[in-house]
Amino acid sequence: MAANQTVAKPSLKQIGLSEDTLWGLYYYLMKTRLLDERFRKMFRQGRYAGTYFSAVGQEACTVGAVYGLRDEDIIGPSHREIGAAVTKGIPIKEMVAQVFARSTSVDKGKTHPCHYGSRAKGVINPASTVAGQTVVATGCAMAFKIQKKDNIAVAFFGEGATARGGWHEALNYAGIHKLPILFVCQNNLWAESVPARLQGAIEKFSDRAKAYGFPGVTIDGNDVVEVHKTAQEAIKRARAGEGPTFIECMTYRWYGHSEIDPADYRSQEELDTWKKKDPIPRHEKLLTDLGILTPQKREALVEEIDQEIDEAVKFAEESKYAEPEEAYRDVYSENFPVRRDEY
Amino acid sequence: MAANQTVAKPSLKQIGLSEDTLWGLYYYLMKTRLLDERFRKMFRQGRYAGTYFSAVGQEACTVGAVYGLRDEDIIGPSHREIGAAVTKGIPIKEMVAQVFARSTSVDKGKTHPCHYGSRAKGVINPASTVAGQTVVATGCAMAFKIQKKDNIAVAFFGEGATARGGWHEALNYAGIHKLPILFVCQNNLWAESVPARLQGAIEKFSDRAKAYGFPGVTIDGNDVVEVHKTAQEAIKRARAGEGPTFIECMTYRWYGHSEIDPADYRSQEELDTWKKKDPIPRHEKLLTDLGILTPQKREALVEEIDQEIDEAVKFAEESKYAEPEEAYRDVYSENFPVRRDEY
Amino acid sequence: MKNTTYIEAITSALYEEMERDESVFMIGEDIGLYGGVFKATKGLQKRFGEERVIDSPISEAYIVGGCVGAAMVGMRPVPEIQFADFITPSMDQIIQQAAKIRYRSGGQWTCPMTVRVCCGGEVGGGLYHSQINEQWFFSQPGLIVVMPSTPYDAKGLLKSAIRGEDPVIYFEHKRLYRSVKEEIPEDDFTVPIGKAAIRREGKDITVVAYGLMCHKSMEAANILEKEGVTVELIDMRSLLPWDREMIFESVKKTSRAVLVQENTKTGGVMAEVSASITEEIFDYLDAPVTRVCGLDVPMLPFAPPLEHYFLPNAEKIVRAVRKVLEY
Amino acid sequence: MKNTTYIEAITSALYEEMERDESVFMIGEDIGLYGGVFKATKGLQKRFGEERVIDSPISEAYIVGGCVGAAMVGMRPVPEIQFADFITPSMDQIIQQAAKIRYRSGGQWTCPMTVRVCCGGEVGGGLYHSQINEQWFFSQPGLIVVMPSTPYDAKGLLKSAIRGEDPVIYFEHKRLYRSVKEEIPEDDFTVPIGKAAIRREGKDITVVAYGLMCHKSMEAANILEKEGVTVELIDMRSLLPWDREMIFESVKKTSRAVLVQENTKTGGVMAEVSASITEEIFDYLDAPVTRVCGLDVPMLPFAPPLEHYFLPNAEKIVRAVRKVLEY
Ligand SMILES: Cc1ncc(C[n+]2csc(CCOP(=O)(O)OP(=O)(O)O)c2C)c(N)n1
Ligand SMILES: Cc1ncc(C[n+]2csc(CCOP(=O)(O)OP(=O)(O)O)c2C)c(N)n1
Ligand SMILES: [Mg+2]
Ligand SMILES: [Mg+2]
Repeated sequence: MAANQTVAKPSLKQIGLSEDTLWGLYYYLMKTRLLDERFRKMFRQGRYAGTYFSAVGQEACTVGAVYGLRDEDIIGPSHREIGAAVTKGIPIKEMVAQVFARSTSVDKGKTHPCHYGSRAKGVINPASTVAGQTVVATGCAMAFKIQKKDNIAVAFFGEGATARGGWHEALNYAGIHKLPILFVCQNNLWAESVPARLQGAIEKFSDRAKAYGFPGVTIDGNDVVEVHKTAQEAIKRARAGEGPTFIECMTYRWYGHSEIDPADYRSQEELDTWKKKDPIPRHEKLLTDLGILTPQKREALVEEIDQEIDEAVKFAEESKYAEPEEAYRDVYSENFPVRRDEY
Repeated sequence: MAANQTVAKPSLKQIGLSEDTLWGLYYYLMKTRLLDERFRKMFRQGRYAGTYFSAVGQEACTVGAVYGLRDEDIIGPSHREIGAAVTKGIPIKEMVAQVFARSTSVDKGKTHPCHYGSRAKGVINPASTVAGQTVVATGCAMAFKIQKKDNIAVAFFGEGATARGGWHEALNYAGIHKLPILFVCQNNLWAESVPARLQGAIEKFSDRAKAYGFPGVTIDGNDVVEVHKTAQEAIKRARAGEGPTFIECMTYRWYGHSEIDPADYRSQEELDTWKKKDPIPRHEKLLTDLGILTPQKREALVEEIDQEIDEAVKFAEESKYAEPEEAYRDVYSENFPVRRDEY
Repeated sequence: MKNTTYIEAITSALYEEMERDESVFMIGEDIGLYGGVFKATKGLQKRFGEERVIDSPISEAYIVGGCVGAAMVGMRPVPEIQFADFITPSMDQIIQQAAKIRYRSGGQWTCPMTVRVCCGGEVGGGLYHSQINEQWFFSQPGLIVVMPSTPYDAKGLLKSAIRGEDPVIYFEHKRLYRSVKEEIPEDDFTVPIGKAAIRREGKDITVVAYGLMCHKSMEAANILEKEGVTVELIDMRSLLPWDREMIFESVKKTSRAVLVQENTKTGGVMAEVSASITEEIFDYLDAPVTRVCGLDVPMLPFAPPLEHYFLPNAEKIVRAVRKVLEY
Repeated sequence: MKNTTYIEAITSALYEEMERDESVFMIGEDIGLYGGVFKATKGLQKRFGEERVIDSPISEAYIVGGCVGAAMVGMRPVPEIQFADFITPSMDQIIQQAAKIRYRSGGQWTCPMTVRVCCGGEVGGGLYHSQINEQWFFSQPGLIVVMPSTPYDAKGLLKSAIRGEDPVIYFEHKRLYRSVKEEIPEDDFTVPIGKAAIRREGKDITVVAYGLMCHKSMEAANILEKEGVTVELIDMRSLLPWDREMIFESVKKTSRAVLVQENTKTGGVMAEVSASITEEIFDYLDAPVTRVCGLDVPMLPFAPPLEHYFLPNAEKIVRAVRKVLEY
């Protein structure tokens, strides 16, 4: 059981994750990256309206934290959580339809690109108020506790969100009641054009956890293995009723805040440094070293994902916008019809 | 200059405060206590409307922090800061007129008892939202920094207020910009009926300061000397541009949240323990030991203050309520008359 | 039947709904052991435990926002805002989350939540313990807004709200807590949301009101009756949606309307009622639809004469009715 | 005179007021080096430094609440709310602090603050980048509320706001930033708060609008002119206080009014305008005052056909005017 695996096994054991998991993480990293880059490209081609928030460079934070969650676990995302949506299992088709705001999207075009959500997959459709879903996700965790379920919630936010009052109230409450929740901060150094030092006079944002009575850690957000293992540990604690954990993932967004932001407030040097820390080649190297990945496998995977995206794009582009009447739907339950305007 | 003062001086030196200061602190402690108890009595006698928030037992926190401030320094009080108002120098007459809601009050009866304020004395008239004036006072400190003045602001709040979002935003901002402000928390263990452990999972609320990048200390809030010295140190730092300090004063309110609260959520034992820690006899003992206070002096002081209060009460009770028309005043500057209703 | 005050009606509705459905829970400041500052939740924590009757920290944003999340995963939260004045810190959660989660998710997620808001003047509360602020929610599609004026409605509307599938802002008027009392059934009953109630039939003029103002209007109607004027008094009860049909029918009959609102006049709920009457049944009107409202100053100044001056009362309503009748 | 866009007018007003008066300063998200997400504050930090053009953390409650404090001690703050959608977290500071500090202090303290709020639809912003929410502030005594529709007014009203002694909510419509342009004086000028403007004289019907809707109404008036109908178009500009006299005078003359509002219909500003017209000049009306508004659904859905359907436009206005004229 041990002798014939001496080449790869030791490292896997060291890493502490299974081959399946390592591959699963890779799969979602790739899927997130390829979808994200496709969205960017299509935005520049003018193929959909609004704007687009890319998370390229940050994939390890979301993929690592979300991989392995159950459908009933709840994600409270913000605007830069494409990776969480993908990894939690929202079908690519739904996501593309959402960005294209078509009638085939779950929200039927009502919101805004990048506001992915799915009840079936336990992802809260985001509102835009920064840290909004941190509060709501904490409420889900409160419910799980009352319901005596071992579901958990994972709230994602940027370092900028930690300056918001609602964010504080949520973490404070979660600490008092030891709620089953992970607070995952994607610290990408910038909130739009504003550097992290103007969001809080603190070295590590994870230290804020102390103010709420639960542990916080700052980790390399571009190392999907570290993120995943840290999250798994925190999830175990949460499911066991031991309360929240604050995980600050240091990372970087490669592109502008949204696609219309040239991001010229940052230095080229800073960008270059971080591009070198791309989470994907890093994980690929590990997989390659472990013998899990080969160039052929990679190619096959890219092809598979690209095809899925192609189909999804085709589906979305062939879908119509909803009829104007759709505007009147889903305001209330069927108990309350909306007052119609005359003109 | 030294030889003939050998009896008292060594202790004064040890204490590190002048005789004047120690007496001044005593004066305001007594003035606050006597006025507060008078207000309570008059409420029970039905002599004014609304309700009353007593701070008996907590006087050392406010008196100690405020004593020695300048008129131009700003106080951002909440509802339990009678001691701050008295010590900052708001005339007793004004305060009684405010509680009696008469036309001779600065607000002419518009607000609510205990919402003392004075522009001349640098005290913000409070709104009731918990932690409201913490945010506003932080803004005053922001202005002082822009104006390059060495004025400071002092925000007062209870431990319950630390759970509020606005509070977080204010402290966070103050930390980022090293504003000249003191955040003084009167931790009296209860927020109405809710114990401190349900406001935050943290041993010392002052530890929250770390989340904002400035120092916090927890001190005995019933020791006026300790409060004053701690505040003076913090004030010096603030005036010198070294940023905010969080001072948590451990204390206790003897009576209900307001006069209509029987406070039966607390144990008699807890109350008794804290009554023994009454800040006034404690300071009196010190002053007596130092030879500053005698029973005669005490009696004379009580008489002087009582007389001032008597006069103020007479003044207020003889004052009329404002004419109804007053309701229309001070909504806007004179540039904008209020739309009048017809009926 | 049981003689019940307005606040007892609320307490018993909460009690019964928590008994009926274990997904119902409450969170708010001082609602636990203390039983709420007005004792509306008295005894509930003792009966249902600390996990279902939660003393929250002073965190209105969380109180509401957390309940949105809980509602989304199967609970029926009944958060309490201690005073309507302190609903401001939770505006984001009410407007951007509760009101829109159904809409923005294309109906996937729902928010069956009842925010109890203690509100209103004539209790010597001054500027920060007398507010209502109902107009903010009234103008937000996705929310339901109700304000009962009787114990029967207080109980029946609260039950409907808790059992419903939409976020409800339930305004309870603190002046009515102990000042109104009536016999109400001991059996389970609900009051439908969206339906007004005719409190008194009349043919000369329609008076529309809600909350405390229904009682002021009733006083006015009693005075006017002695002058031979019969008032048709409508209690809106539901503000969003409001019962357009009943109000329009009544005004079609009387051709005259006076609308009474406790809150500041400009931009209030009655502006909409007036505008809608004009828009829809203009031809029936024999006189201008007229509002009697709180003054256009911050709601409301504390000193007794100022409070009195601010608020609509029977006298003011009578004056307005007379003027409209003379028109 | 200088050909100037709406956003350039705003930038130059800010620039000039900061030059004039060193107590003027700005705070908001991304307003510094970045110059604001729409570039309204471009170049200002460079000129006036980081202490007077402050990049705030994402803290709307502090942005507004801090400015209230600064205003009280001698500054004239001009905080920016990046999108009107995100004004909700600062409701407490606007309503309970800014609007009431003068009142609750008996006039001792004042709050000369101008909150710039970027607002409005027809920019593909969807549910959370299209809101206005003007009705909340319109119903709050103690606040001033303005919304310019032209570069001239954008500049003149902003200057009046900054120089005034009261808290102003200054709504700037993002759809107008670069789509309207006009010659405006290079010399200093202001536009008085509280006065509406007649954008086109007419005798058949009065159309009242503000912000983007003035332009839609003008389009409608152009269409109607070809049918021989002359519209008197009034741009409210100031919402609180609003120019009752000018609107009443016009309606007295035309006897007919259509009110156009971008936001959701129920409980909006135009409900008050309609109710007031009815109350005050009922006898002059030959037809019901009629509103053309955004739909009664959350403002506003994203997909282009839904956004279009939500918003009033020239066509809808023309239809309403025709109907009122035929009445
Ligand atoms: C309350 C609020 N204020 C402002 C905005 C506009 N806004 C959207 S994202 C963003 C920056 C967020 O920064 P961060 O939290 O660090 O997340 P990141 O974009 O870096 O992922 C801002 C200011 C908003 N959506 N909500
Ligand atoms: C935002 C808000 N929520 C609720 C209240 C009602 N309220 C007034 S004082 C208070 C408790 C305050 O506790 P703490 O901050 O500890 O101050 P203390 O009364 O103990 O001095 C509450 C809940 C309020 N004024 N504002
Ligand atoms: Mg960031
Ligand atoms: Mg306390």
